[in-house]
Amino acid sequence: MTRSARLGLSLTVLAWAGLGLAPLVLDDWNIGLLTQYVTYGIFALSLGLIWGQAGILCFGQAIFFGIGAYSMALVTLGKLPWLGDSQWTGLALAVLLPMMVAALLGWIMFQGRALSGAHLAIVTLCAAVVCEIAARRWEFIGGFNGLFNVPPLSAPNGDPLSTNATYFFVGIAALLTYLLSLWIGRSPLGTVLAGIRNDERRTLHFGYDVRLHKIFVFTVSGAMAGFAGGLFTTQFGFVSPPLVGFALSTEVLIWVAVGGRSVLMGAFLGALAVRATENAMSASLDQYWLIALGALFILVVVVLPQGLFGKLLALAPPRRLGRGGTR
Amino acid sequence: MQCILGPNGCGKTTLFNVVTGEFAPDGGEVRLGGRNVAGLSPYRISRLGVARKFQVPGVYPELSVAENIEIPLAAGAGRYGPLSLLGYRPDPVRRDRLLDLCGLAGKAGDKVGEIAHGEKQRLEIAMLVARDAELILLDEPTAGMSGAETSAVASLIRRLRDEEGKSILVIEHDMNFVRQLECPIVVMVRGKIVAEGRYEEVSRDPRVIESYLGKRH
Amino acid sequence: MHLNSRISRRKVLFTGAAGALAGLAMPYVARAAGDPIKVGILQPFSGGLEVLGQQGFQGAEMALLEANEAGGVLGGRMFEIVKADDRTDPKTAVERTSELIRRDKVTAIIGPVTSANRDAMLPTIERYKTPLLYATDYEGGVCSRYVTCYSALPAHWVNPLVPYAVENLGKAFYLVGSDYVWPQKMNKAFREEVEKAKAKVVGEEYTPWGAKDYAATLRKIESAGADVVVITIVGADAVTFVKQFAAAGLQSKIKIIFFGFNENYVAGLSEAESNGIVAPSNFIANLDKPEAKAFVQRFHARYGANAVVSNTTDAHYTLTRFFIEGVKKAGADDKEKILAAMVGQSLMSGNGEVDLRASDRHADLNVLIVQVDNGQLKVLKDLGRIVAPSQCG
Amino acid sequence: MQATIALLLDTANFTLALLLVTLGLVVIFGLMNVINMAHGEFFLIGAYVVVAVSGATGSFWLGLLLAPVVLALVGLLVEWLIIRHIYHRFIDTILATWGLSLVIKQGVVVLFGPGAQSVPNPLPTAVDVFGVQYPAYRLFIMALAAALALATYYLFFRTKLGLQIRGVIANRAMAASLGINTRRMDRATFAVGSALAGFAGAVMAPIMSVDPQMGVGFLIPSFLSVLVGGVNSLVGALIGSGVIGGATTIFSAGISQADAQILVFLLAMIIIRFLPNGIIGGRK
Amino acid sequence: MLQVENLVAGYPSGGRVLKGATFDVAKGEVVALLGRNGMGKTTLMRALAGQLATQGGSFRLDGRELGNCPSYVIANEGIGYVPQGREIFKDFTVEENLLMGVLGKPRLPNRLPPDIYDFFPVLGERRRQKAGTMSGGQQQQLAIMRCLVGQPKLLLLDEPSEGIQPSIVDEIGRTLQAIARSTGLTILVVEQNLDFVETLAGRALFMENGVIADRADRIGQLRERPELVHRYLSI
Repeated sequence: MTRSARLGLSLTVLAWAGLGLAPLVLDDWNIGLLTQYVTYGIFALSLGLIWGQAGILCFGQAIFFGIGAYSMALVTLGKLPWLGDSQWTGLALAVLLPMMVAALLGWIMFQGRALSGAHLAIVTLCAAVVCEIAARRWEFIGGFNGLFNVPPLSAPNGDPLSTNATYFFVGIAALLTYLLSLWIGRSPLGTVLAGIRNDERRTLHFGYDVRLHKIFVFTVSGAMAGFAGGLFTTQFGFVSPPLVGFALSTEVLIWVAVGGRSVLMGAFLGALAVRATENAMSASLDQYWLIALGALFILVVVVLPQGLFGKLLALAPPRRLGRGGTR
Repeated sequence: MQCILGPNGCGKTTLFNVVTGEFAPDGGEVRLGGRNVAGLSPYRISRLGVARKFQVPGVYPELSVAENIEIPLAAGAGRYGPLSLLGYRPDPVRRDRLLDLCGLAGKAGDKVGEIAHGEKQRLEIAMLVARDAELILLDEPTAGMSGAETSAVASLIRRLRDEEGKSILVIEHDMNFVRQLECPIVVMVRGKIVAEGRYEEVSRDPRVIESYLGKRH
Repeated sequence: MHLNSRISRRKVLFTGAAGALAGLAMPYVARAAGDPIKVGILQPFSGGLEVLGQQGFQGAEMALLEANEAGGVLGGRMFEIVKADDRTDPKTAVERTSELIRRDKVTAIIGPVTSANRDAMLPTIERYKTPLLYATDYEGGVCSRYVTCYSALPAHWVNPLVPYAVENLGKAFYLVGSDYVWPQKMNKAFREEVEKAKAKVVGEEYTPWGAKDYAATLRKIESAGADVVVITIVGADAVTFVKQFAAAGLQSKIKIIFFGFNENYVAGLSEAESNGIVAPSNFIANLDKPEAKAFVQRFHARYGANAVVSNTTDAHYTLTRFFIEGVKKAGADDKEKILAAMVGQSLMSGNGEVDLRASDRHADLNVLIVQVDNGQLKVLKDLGRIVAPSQCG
Repeated sequence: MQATIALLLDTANFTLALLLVTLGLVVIFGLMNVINMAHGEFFLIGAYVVVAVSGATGSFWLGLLLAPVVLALVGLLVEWLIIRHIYHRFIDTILATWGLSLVIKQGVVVLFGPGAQSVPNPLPTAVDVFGVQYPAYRLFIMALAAALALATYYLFFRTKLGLQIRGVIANRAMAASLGINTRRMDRATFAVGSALAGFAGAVMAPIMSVDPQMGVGFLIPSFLSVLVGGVNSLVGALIGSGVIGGATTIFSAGISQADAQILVFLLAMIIIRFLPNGIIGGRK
Repeated sequence: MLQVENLVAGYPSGGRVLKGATFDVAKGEVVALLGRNGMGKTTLMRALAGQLATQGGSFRLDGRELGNCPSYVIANEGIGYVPQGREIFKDFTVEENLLMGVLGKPRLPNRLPPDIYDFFPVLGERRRQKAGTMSGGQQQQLAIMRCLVGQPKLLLLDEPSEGIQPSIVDEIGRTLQAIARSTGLTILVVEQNLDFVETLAGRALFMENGVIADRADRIGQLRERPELVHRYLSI
């Protein structure tokens, strides 16, 4: 293992250990905040998977996040009586529904002559705008103001989980999502996706149904984003149309780009870092904070195309692909 | 094994593009094992056992040598969809043999964009072998290689034919290399076949010489 | 100096010149009287509604600073203001709410502007049992122990305005609004009142957010034979609409009723474009009443003669004063006690005496019908106190 | 009859207004392959130049003339500071210009305040067009947009500078090997694109709300116009603006404008999905 | 006139194709550069034209160091480049293509000289036609003229006969020879067609593996020493 790969591995482990030990040093309020950031981190992972791994730049990732959030809200508020109102059902729907929508959208976009580049970006962006408008006008899901009073995550007996318990629940969910993405990325499937990102035509000529692979990873990503959306709703207690819209789609793109799209952990930590910076700046710089944020962002993009953590957190290739082979 | 010889721009690469499904032909058929495959998409044709080498080496520059090899190795599993790839474990012995074959055994972890041009060409041939195809199409496999390297590639290709029993179609304009392949040759000029036969016969054909060297030779 | 030592990164204790003097004069009193009472002002300071956010903030801030300058409450305790920006975005609003309550431990939150943000904040507000003071006009229907509204409801503005409009402006109305809930509720109420008044609605239409071209809509308004166009488009889109309405030469044929029009819109329109717009309002800056003049004068003394005073400023100021009086009456900074004490009172607003009902925590407001005349809002008719139906149940 | 003429005028009007905004985008996105998310903010600066100049001198027309000049300078600055570092990083152009749009928008808030500014209509009369009363200023915009489109066409297809710019776009390396200073052409192209955006902002200022958010609403329709018509082509931009502007106006004549918007977006997505090269590119 | 010393160049990703080429070309000379595909000929041409960054060594034109100059500077110093595959502007008319050859040169008037179509009359006939619609041979003529209107001191020609009818190859060869004789133009040409080389060039250099491996100081040696041709061209 090279030095940089060792550094990447230790920093990744350190980051998770740090997250695990956070309740020892942080107070109740900060843990609540961290829980929110970690939820956004799961969302960022979902984009990191398709963008960093398969090269699909989706400008409408919030569609899946929002559908997940709405699913959770509708179930736990008892608006879908035939499904009951259990949070587990809610989470299951928050994963399944966005997954199906992603599969459908992926099928539309990638079949035949697939959309890519600017076209894919603008079409997904438009899809997000259309979904947001549709959500605003659909009374059943709360219309413009959305739905509120979504119950927080609760223990089986109905009591809301404590701040720390919620944190660990969300944190473990994030860890599992991360491990799932990591598993996909480091399996031969990940190699093939990287191949598609790198040279779609070559991969096609090796006999891969490129379209199917893209739809598959898009679907997995949709499910992850929806899962993040479901967890989000339990913490924030509401859903409303901006959650499926253009603004949030752009935000997640920014998190991933700043964190580093080529490395999953970079995308995850990007969400935490950007949200935290925004909060700090918005508090201390008054009306100049947006200017500072914009400038900082330009700087990262121009000077660090790999993102803040792209280089730092790069892991060694899986053992089977290691330097010098297996012997 | 068959070799198609012809000067640059005579339609060799276009022929490959039609055979592998890159373009649909304007007319005529492409038969593979008796089945007309013209107009099928490239991945379907590839699954029928056709593998193709590109003229500009069709390797993945951002990936490592090992990853480059893994993609064609896993293609057999990949035909059952993405999920089957998740659990797929490539045979390490076979992989190492392929790396040896292309002479990149020590460079498994190197990024392909940064290895030498000749190494990329050899890597791509090894990738075709990894793909386990019946019919291998090689588009100028020695472009950019020195004399010694060319001979090595020629013997590698002969081995594929003799030991592994592959059908091989080579596009080349380098007469010297073609001679080393010891195979039947057709010569294409401007999209049409002008001569065919063994190297010795073809190389004496006046039309071939004209197309290659200009008419006064 | 001791005041500054309490100001952490974002907790800014605002004191005017007079406040500083008062503070210096009795530092020991303040310290002895205990910690300041923290109040969060959560407004949009970015994201598109900065104008309203700024005015809402100034209104609330002025009320709190005046209380501090008058020696504080509960035996000299000062109010400490925590300013927070909801960026006109619901999830940010919730994050800020949670921050204000859990980290800054505020006693109450004043804000936000949009209904969407208010609804999004509601679960957090109720979960942590913290009073929310909401002072923007909205569509009605909020009924929560923790939310107190100083808001013009459809019943405040639509019901008294329609008879006046039918009598003075015309009998055929075209309703055009932004594509969301407040215009829809306003227009629903408007339709009902128009039917009662034996006039008719000749068209109703919703336009998308950020629309830049209203030619097709203007054409429909003209061809529908409308006498009056009723605007519930909000923000910048409304300015665009009125500009294009004027450019199309429709002003001479069709009158404008503009719900939510206030002094802020005047700057975005030329005098020719805004002339003749009729709107209901609870307060205007050049209202000819002593309480209004005094309020505007104090406001200008504090924020400069050019600062815009609007309905929003007055609403936030008055509602904050209800809260301050509530604290005094409760005799403690206990949230539940304050909640109980602040309702059921009457206070003098910028426009007459106002009642805050205990039943549904909404205010009975005084309503004016105003018209724009050479870039100035003028009162056409003072309708006095309007009692809206209860918003609970 | 009158209704038809009115509808035609309205359609032509929105199409040309959209074309006016799209022109700058076509130059920067279509020709240089830079997705400029700050295009709306260039538009915004153009409008505020009019606010500032007409505030200082009382002349709207002077502001109209100065806006493209100011924006050309802004374009040069932005190109030098940001864009030239990321020409070959297509995705990064989206991200960096998004950051830029934040900076500009908030910069305007800091300088001019968040509220709307008034730019009085310089031609506040209506003119009779085949029996339809039509606002004079809208006719002015239509004429100007048409003239500007022609001028842009002329610049790119009939002048030697245009030839060089097109040459650089078609084959950068070859153009450089013929002695053309490609860096200078990049700068010129970006400046022209920015100036067009600023001019559009200045022209539109009298008939729309001039506030820091004013550029946002145009971003999506103008990107759609470029993609629907066909990237890389001024004629494509005209067709794209025609489809988006025409569909918006015609749908709005029958149904609520908010419903029309959804239909237009869906229509555009379908066109882009099935004709990735745009209407002009056909189904290659 | 052109001095190339130990020139090293290759792909931007770092692979080296040119591994230290050294040679000189004198004023008025026509030199052929021969070698099999992939030996670095085109890389050398592109490096001399400034389209690839040099990674080592240097090259000078009339004593001025041009290594790592941007290609438009190199073009303005007098190196004209006709690349392999011609790279004409397909959507431009013939006339516009030719104009592109002068517009970038500040020292030339930015219009076409009146006698421009004398060399290849077919271009004059088709001056308003889109260049992409012409045959390969005509496109090659256009590419050469586009370069020549810029009045280069040194012309780099990469595979001018590739994919072109023999009759037109002859015409191009004769015309270039006439231009070289009458104007003293210096030419460095990469070519596989030995006939063409013999028509045009005075001497030849052989490339193998990124270096100049051998030379034929008179073009006649190509016939006298068949082993050279055999070894370096595999024929």
